[in-house]
Amino acid sequence: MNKVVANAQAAIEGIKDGMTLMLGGFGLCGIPENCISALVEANIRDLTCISNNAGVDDFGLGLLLQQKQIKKMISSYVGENDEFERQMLSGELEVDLIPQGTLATRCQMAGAGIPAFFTPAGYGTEVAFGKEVRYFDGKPHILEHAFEAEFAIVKAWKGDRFGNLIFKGTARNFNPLMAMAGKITIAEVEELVEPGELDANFIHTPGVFVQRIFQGSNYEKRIEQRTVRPRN
Amino acid sequence: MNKVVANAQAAIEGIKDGMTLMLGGFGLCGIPENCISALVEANIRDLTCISNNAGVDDFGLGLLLQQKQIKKMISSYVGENDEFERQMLSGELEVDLIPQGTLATRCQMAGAGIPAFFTPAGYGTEVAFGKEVRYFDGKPHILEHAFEAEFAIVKAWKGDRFGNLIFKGTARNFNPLMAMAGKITIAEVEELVEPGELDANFIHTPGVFVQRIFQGSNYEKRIEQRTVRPRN
Amino acid sequence: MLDKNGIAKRIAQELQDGWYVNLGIGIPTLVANHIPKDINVVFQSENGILGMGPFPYEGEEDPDLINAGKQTITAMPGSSIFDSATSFAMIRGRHIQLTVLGAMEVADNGDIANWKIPGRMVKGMGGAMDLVASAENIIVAMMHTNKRGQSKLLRQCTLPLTGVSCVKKIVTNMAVLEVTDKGFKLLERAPGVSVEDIQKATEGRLIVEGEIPEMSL
Amino acid sequence: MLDKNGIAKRIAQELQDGWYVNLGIGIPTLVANHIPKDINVVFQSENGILGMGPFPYEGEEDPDLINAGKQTITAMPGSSIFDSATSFAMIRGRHIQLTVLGAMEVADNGDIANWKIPGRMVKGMGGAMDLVASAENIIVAMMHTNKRGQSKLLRQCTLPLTGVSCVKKIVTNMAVLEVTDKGFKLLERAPGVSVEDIQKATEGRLIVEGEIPEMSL
Repeated sequence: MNKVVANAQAAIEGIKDGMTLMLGGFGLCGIPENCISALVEANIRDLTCISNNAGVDDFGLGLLLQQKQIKKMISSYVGENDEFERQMLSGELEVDLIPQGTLATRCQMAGAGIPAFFTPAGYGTEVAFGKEVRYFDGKPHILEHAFEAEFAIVKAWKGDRFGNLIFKGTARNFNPLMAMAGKITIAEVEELVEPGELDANFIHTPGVFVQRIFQGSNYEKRIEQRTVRPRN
Repeated sequence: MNKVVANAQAAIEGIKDGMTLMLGGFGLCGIPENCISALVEANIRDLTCISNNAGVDDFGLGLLLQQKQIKKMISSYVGENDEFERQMLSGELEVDLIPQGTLATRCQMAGAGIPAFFTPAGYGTEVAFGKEVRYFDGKPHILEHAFEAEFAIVKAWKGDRFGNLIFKGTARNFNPLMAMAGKITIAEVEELVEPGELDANFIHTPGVFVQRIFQGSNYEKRIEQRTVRPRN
Repeated sequence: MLDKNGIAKRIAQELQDGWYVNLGIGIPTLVANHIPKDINVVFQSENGILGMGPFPYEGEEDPDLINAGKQTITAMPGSSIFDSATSFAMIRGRHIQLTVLGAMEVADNGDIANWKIPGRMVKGMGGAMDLVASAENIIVAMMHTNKRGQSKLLRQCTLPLTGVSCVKKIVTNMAVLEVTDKGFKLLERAPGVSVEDIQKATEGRLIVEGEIPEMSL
Repeated sequence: MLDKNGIAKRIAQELQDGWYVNLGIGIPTLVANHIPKDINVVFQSENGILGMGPFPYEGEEDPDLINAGKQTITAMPGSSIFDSATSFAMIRGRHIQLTVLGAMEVADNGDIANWKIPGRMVKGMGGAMDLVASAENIIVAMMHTNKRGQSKLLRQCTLPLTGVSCVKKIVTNMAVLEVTDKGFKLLERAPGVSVEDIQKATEGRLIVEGEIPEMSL
């Protein structure tokens, strides 16, 4: 039971042109920086990326966009990215925008073997076009389906050889959900520890969901909106 | 923001004859012992109880069954309880048996505002009678609905005044799911601490889901099947 | 006429002790600066934190602790961190007592549009559609008119909707209004703003009944 | 003829290094005692633990650490604890490589019945319906015949079903069988058991092709 691979290059083995990937993170917080770099380097193309955001022009998924490696983005919010907007408005990039809670639950249900569920989010909007509507307790809901993704790539704070993960602060976000949802899940961690070092009672992602793990390096952890208050 | 009540008697205020309750626990592990005693004492009747098991003859929900306070049980497994079997076979007790994963997910979805979902569990069995069947990826699934419960009663290891909870070991089980699902959620804890004492990064149940909390007393924590191995 | 902080201050008066509150990006974020001293509210940010505190002191920013606007934040004692599915369980499951968000347009039946201008701006809805579809108590914080002076309170939204018949109350730089079956009911005027000013700036049906008091801030 | 431990021992041979395995109550539980030394498997118990270890030493029982059979257990290094929804996410989401469970009846199309005898015994299905509906690899561990000597391998189940067309393999005290389109295919005989013995004890369609080897234990 040793899921450790050497590095990001080894971790992304098997990711091919045209595949669907889930990538954890919210904004630039908790994104798998090492694997994104490896995907850029390997120049894998025509990717469908399920990720809450699309990074910024020169960081996160923005790096894949720059190289035009992404065919389709499935996200909830894609502001703050000029290159993205350009590719989308010009039609080069296919974009599926979906409500953030629906995005999260579609990941969660993918990992949980629940193929479809009803949610109130998006009823009466263009998100509901072509979707089944059903009333529960007098309120309209739409039918949404679990995602399918060949690979999920997540970033954790600490992880062990068995794939158990813990996240730090709001860098958790979509990461544990996507970890459950990938057919193959790759976790890059800031610190790789031995089994038993993480308290079994406080594991965020049980190892069963993770197939490959490695200790990443040179995390930049860029801050998108640095906001502070004066010292008195 | 102080959700602390004095004791179990105060915590169950407002629970009335005929109501639907969720009660955490798996077997006798992680059951809200103090609140069950208070319900027995208050002699509240005609209850519908959603709980994975029904206790044993003289402990857990068995205590409510002895006094015939339960009208209907919604559970996945009810063995190991003679009085239960007697009441069920004689028709005094209504019983709805449902697959354990469906039970868990119906609780989880109740708390999450998802009114219905498709699951493969129970297709082709009597569990599926009268339920909508739909195929996903060539496999049959049945439509299941989120529960509704006026009160959820859970047992945690530690909790703070804001209602944040952590559980210990497999006493977690259904507790965090039911905590999310109750219109009013009561948490009894072994140790009540001040906000800030529990690490925000390792809270199992965020306080928003809990309306009342108290430090329980005299926990018996009875073991159902004491199994040991020889010392060498 | 109120400025953005004035709008936030007026909305802060709606808060009740013990409430869990989700504040959207923009004017809603400012509400946190005006909480009355005698009440406690807990702020939820949909990226996964309950008990959001003020911005950090310079040098104490943590890249792993941000809000939904991607701003660096702090966490209050008693806060909790969770994943995005749990976060939206709180929202869809109606565990949050108040949602405050901005809008481009609101219709007099409570419809709201705030995520897209076809062909020009498509940032996405983020968590707004989940919030408006589920929240029982939604206040919109916005300017009464857009940059071209056109009313943002309409008979019908012209932009793609975020949610239908969901907005309950609107606080603008000019007025406080409630959404009723018959349209926007005028509740309060901003200081120095007349009922006529509001009527002129409101395209949707406006209900004016009796004396309309001025806001007390 | 095998005893219960023999059945467990034979099933243990099916395990592969790195597998996550869910063992049901009864004979399946015994499988954990026979894991080949050179492989590592992780046991999941559906009440919420991955990495279940052996029973505790006397005096070290923890009431807060049990398995789905309500037995006191221990946790291995690298184990994890989770709630019941996450546990069944593992199961329904096909993250578990093998499920071993007991049965009252199995039909030759893979149907299984193991939770109810109408009017006589209704303990409930527990997690069995979720397990059989989702698992890609299900082995049934049971005696070939019931206490009255009647076959438990049937043309059709007579008891209420737990799942349809889901069982892949059956290990009994007499044989190892695979469920195929055409019925039970006999793979191995237990020591001292003849093909004729098995044919007599099997009510469902039995396929015997070529020489049937004896199990090597």
